[in-house]
Amino acid sequence: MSRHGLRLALLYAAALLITLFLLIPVYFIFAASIGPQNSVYDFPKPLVPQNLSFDTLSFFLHYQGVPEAFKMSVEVGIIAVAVSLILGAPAGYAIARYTFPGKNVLQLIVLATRSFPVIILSIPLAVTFLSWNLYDTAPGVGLVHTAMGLPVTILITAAVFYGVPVDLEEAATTLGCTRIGAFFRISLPMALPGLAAAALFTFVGSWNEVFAASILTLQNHTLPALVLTSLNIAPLQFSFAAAVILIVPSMVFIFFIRRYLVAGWGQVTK
Amino acid sequence: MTKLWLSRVAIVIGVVALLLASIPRDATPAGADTAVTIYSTQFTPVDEATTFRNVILANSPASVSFVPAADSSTYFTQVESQVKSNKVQFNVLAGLQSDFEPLAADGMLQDLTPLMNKLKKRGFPQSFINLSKLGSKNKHYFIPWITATYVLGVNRRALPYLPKGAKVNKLTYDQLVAWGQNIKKKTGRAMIGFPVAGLIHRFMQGYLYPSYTKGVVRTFKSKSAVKAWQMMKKLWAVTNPQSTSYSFMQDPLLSGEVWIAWDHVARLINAASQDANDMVLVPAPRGPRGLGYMVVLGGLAIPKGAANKAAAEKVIDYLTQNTQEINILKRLAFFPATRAPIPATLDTGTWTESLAVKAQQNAKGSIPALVPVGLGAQNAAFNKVYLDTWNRILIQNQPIQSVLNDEGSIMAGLVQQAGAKCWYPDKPSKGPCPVG
Amino acid sequence: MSSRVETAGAWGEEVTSSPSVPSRRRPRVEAVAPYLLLAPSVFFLSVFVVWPAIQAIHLAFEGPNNTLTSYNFYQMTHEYTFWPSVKNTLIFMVSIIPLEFCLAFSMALIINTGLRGQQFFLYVWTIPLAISDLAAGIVWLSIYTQNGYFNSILHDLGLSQYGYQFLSYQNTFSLFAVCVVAEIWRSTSLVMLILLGGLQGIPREFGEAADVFGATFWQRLWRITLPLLKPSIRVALILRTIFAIQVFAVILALVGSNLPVLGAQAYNWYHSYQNPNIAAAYSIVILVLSVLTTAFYLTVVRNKAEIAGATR
Amino acid sequence: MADIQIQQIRKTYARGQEPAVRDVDLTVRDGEFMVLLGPSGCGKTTLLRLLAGLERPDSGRIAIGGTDVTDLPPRKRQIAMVFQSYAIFPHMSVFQNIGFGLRMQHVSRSEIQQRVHHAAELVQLGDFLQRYPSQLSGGQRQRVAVARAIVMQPAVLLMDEPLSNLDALLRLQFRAELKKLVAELNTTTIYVTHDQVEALSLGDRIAVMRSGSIIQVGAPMDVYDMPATTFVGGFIGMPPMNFLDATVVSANGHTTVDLGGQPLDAPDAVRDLAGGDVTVGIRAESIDVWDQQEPSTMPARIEVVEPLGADLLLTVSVGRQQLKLLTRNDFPARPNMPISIRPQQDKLRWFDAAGERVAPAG
Repeated sequence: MSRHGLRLALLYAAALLITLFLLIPVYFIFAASIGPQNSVYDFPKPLVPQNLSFDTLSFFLHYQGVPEAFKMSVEVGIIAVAVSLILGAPAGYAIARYTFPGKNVLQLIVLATRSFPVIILSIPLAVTFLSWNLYDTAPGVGLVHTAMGLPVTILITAAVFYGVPVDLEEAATTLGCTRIGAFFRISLPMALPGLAAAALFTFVGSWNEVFAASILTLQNHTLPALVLTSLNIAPLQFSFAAAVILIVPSMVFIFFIRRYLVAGWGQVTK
Repeated sequence: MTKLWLSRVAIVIGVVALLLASIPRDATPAGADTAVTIYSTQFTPVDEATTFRNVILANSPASVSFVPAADSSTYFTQVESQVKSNKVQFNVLAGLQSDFEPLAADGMLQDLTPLMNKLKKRGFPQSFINLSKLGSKNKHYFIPWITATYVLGVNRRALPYLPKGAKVNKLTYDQLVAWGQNIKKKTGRAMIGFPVAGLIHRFMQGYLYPSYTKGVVRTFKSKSAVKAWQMMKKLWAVTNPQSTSYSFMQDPLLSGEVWIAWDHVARLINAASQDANDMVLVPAPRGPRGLGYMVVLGGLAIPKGAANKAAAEKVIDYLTQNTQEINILKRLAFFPATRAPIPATLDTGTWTESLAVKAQQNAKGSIPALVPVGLGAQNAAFNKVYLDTWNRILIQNQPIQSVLNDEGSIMAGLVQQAGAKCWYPDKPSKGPCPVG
Repeated sequence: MSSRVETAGAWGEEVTSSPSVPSRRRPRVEAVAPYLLLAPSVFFLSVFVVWPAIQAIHLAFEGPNNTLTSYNFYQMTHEYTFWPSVKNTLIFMVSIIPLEFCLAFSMALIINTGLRGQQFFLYVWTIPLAISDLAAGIVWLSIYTQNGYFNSILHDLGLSQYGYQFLSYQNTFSLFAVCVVAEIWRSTSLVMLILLGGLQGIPREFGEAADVFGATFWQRLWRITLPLLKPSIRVALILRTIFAIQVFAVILALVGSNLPVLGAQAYNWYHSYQNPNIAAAYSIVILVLSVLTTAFYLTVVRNKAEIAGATR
Repeated sequence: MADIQIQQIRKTYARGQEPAVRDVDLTVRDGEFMVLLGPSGCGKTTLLRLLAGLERPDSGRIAIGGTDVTDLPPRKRQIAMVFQSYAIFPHMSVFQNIGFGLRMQHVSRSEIQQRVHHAAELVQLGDFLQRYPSQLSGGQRQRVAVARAIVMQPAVLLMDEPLSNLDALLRLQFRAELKKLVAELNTTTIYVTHDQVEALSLGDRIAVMRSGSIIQVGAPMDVYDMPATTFVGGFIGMPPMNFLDATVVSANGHTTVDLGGQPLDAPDAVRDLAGGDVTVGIRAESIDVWDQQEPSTMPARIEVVEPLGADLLLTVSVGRQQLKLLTRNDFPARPNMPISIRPQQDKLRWFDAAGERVAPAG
């Protein structure tokens, strides 16, 4: 084999190895959750599930509190997406389109808030939310998830608007648009796929977040919060099914936004 | 390009729609007027809650939603904040006598004396009726409902290794240690289990301490307590180290990770029922001062300011009927707090359980310990003291006496703050129970 | 920051950039426009990030009846799990970051070679990004629990009859190893994405130029790629470290309290022991650690060019 | 259709920076094709953007068709612009792109149909109206950009290097098409380019810019023939004008310069520079050349021979100076060959030390 061929083979071998490392655990959790309920006690476990059964998954999905938590998670996610887009898209646009004094500092601050430990924020917010009547509600958790998602939304939307050339907006203004009109007719439609990606990313983040969600809710848990608080009182198969239900939607979403993820995070470091 | 983008949007919207559609609808539609919400510290594990909803509540006179509480402290703060802010969402409270006690002390519970008089024909034992007064003179704050205790679950495969002269129905702690050592010597495996991530504090509060010291708070750092912990260290050496992550013992019993395990009967019953041929339930071991065991009395109460009192009372009436009491026994392994006739045809698991429970109660020198009383919001912190003591002595190998002194002073602070008087088997106290 | 940057925007393919257009001054209304556009976000982040942070500090020092006290910290540091949890958190962080970086960097380099199936690999390799720390913990629990898949494989290979107790508290090393593997599995994707974003920003000509001058792969990596990648590396390091300090759900799901860490302690104090003050005290410890490590990275991982730029 | 008057326009982008456009005056006649020519960074694009209203001047006024538009936004200036990047909206079809401006003006649907089709025909895009930009070639996109501008029937058509992103052949073809199209429309047009060939071939007049100022405005051949400065001479023409340094010698009422052996008569205007330095400019095609000694010529030596097809481009040295000259391709040139050259006297352009032309007077 030529030297080049050898190198290529090594490259693929490495890629395959990493792929297996990342995929096999996902396979196992699926395998663990599609057996009958008491197969969780089997040892040794068959590596290929023997009796296909959706008992475990359906038990989880119909367990009281799960449908509500599911709904809560979706509500929280939608609130987080809506608010962070409404607030973040204009900010991203400003960063992409304008040069203004203090821009770098502002960007740095926005990024810094992203790296602020959510653990620190949740506890005082729980206390505050009690007095604002936001404790244990979807808007309460949604707003905290917004705070976590907003910086990334701003960065991704900024990257998206960088990708829409200024010329296009200017062309529109020479063709009879106002500046605001040019934004809505030209930049916004072109940025939509990117904005959708930012929205999905925020949704996935919110869907997965567990610390704030469990601190800020008591009865109206989101799905991960419910699973976390049930860890000690639920049988293993309940947790396994929960993991599968948690993983599936975000896997689908990530598929659609992976291209923007690279662009967005590339932008972060500029 | 536009088409591609449109199809992507379509797929994403499709997935979202599927997600939303796949949300299972609530089985019981909430009828606004007659709906009753039960808030409970019991039947909180996922399996038990499911059975409770699907079986016990199947024929209830009102549509009932059952809300399990995370733990006793949450329960207390939640009820208290609701009653105080006059936004009571719960119609019925299900809990242990110890859960109701601080609520009653703060005036959060309704007086259920009329209901109690109406339901007296259920035949509650007098001792339970007295307990329902929660220290008041003639008010009954809850209706006795269920009782339960903790026993040992034993896999028959462990029986051949019993030390000479030991009977599985009449074990002492030393024999348990010897048994574990014997198994470890012969099989190389540590097959005793404790729910250290579960109800282990009840083991210390109701079993270890009463059996060795005939006390819980007053004897916390006593010499006999040190002896108890010395025994525990030996026992721990033959205990499956995975115990630190067990919250229920039926899972490891069923999977064969452990052979001998202490837990709440409700958390052993699945093992006993599913594996009836291999599994027996036996009384807890006895110590130098007797056989300490804990009986928990569960009852039903109504918080002040609760809407729909009539429906709530109907639900309480329903839940204390014989059918439901026996169903709870059969399916959830809690015993009736009434004179409900126990049928001869219980399944093997429940049957061995009832034998074990009876044997435990009737044992000579048995010490029926109470669930800690009067700690209110300090309940979690009080239990944490025991848990920390366990971890420090057994897992971190810290010197017993100094750990007990350390944790004892924390406990003294908590008891002081809560103003809790001593409870059985500690001798009564006038003020807060002294830590000794 | 340059005023226009080419990115893989939605229409990247047909957009050709005009020569750099200098920043444009606009009439007065437009001069305040960017501030107006940014104001809502800044306000929101102040309310939900800055203010709670201040609150957290207050909460950590709050005694009964609104007094100020350091008793919460006394109680926290005297808890027997405090120092172990600090130690565990730090060991966790220190063991994860180098491993994860090498893996993520290799992954980014592999993707960046543009090998066939690149899209497939990129998707699979970003899947863990979609997986929450909680779910990741449960996923690995199914593998490492005593009758889990790993032991099943060992059993099938005849290496163990009953399986090993990887999650036992006695086996500190395997406890750590299991958690580290799970966390690396979950979070390497993020680091890879950041590095890949940075790699794609490096013009290929630099590498090609180095090739022409006869640089080996390693020389090229060391002298061209890594220095140019410093900004990305720094962002990745900071984010990753801060997330590592906050680690909690993976560990709770996987090993419970066998491995106390700061994040889980804060959670337990708030949730199980109902004491927000001590929970806040724990969160302050997390904050201090985060700030310290960030400052460390900012001073250590620096570009010469940036230092020159700072004095400009 | 309209004329344009630019008065004392100044534009500085950032405080402390050199102005991008400094106090420029320019008048463009109605229907005229005016080319702004200059190297990159000379301010020509900025001037165009000021005209379009995309930038606001620091000072000065701009009037289009007699109306002061200085404070008007782009959409109210009756202009249309073709961008260097074309700025075609990628999410709209060709038809929607061309019709965008008309739609903004609420022109009726049927009229849009008719005008878009007409404009598309003019740029030969009739068959592509339903396509999207990503399905078009570079040249086709350029045509869309032009059609989108002319369909507006603007008073002024602004073009920012519209041909610079095309390859050489297409550029040549488009140049001619564009010239024909604009001539037919007879719209006042401002065209920015850095390519002097484009400027010469397209413009009715050329305004040459440098460092934010206009140096010379004139008809293409005038600017070519009579550059106002050495910069203009060097920037326009391929090859650029030759510049030879010389010292002015005045004796016997005769002013001459010595360019290497052969004194040249200098015009009167140069006399004032006696004893000083002067730069003599001469176009490559205005130098006669012999392969043997000739009377009253300068001796020179060939250094490089570059055949250009119809002509030969020779780089020759005269004394210590170099110059480039064009000769017919049958000239027997070889490197190092001694030759004789003589600049055509009437084609000599004289510049002072600052590079300003002193003779002949414009």
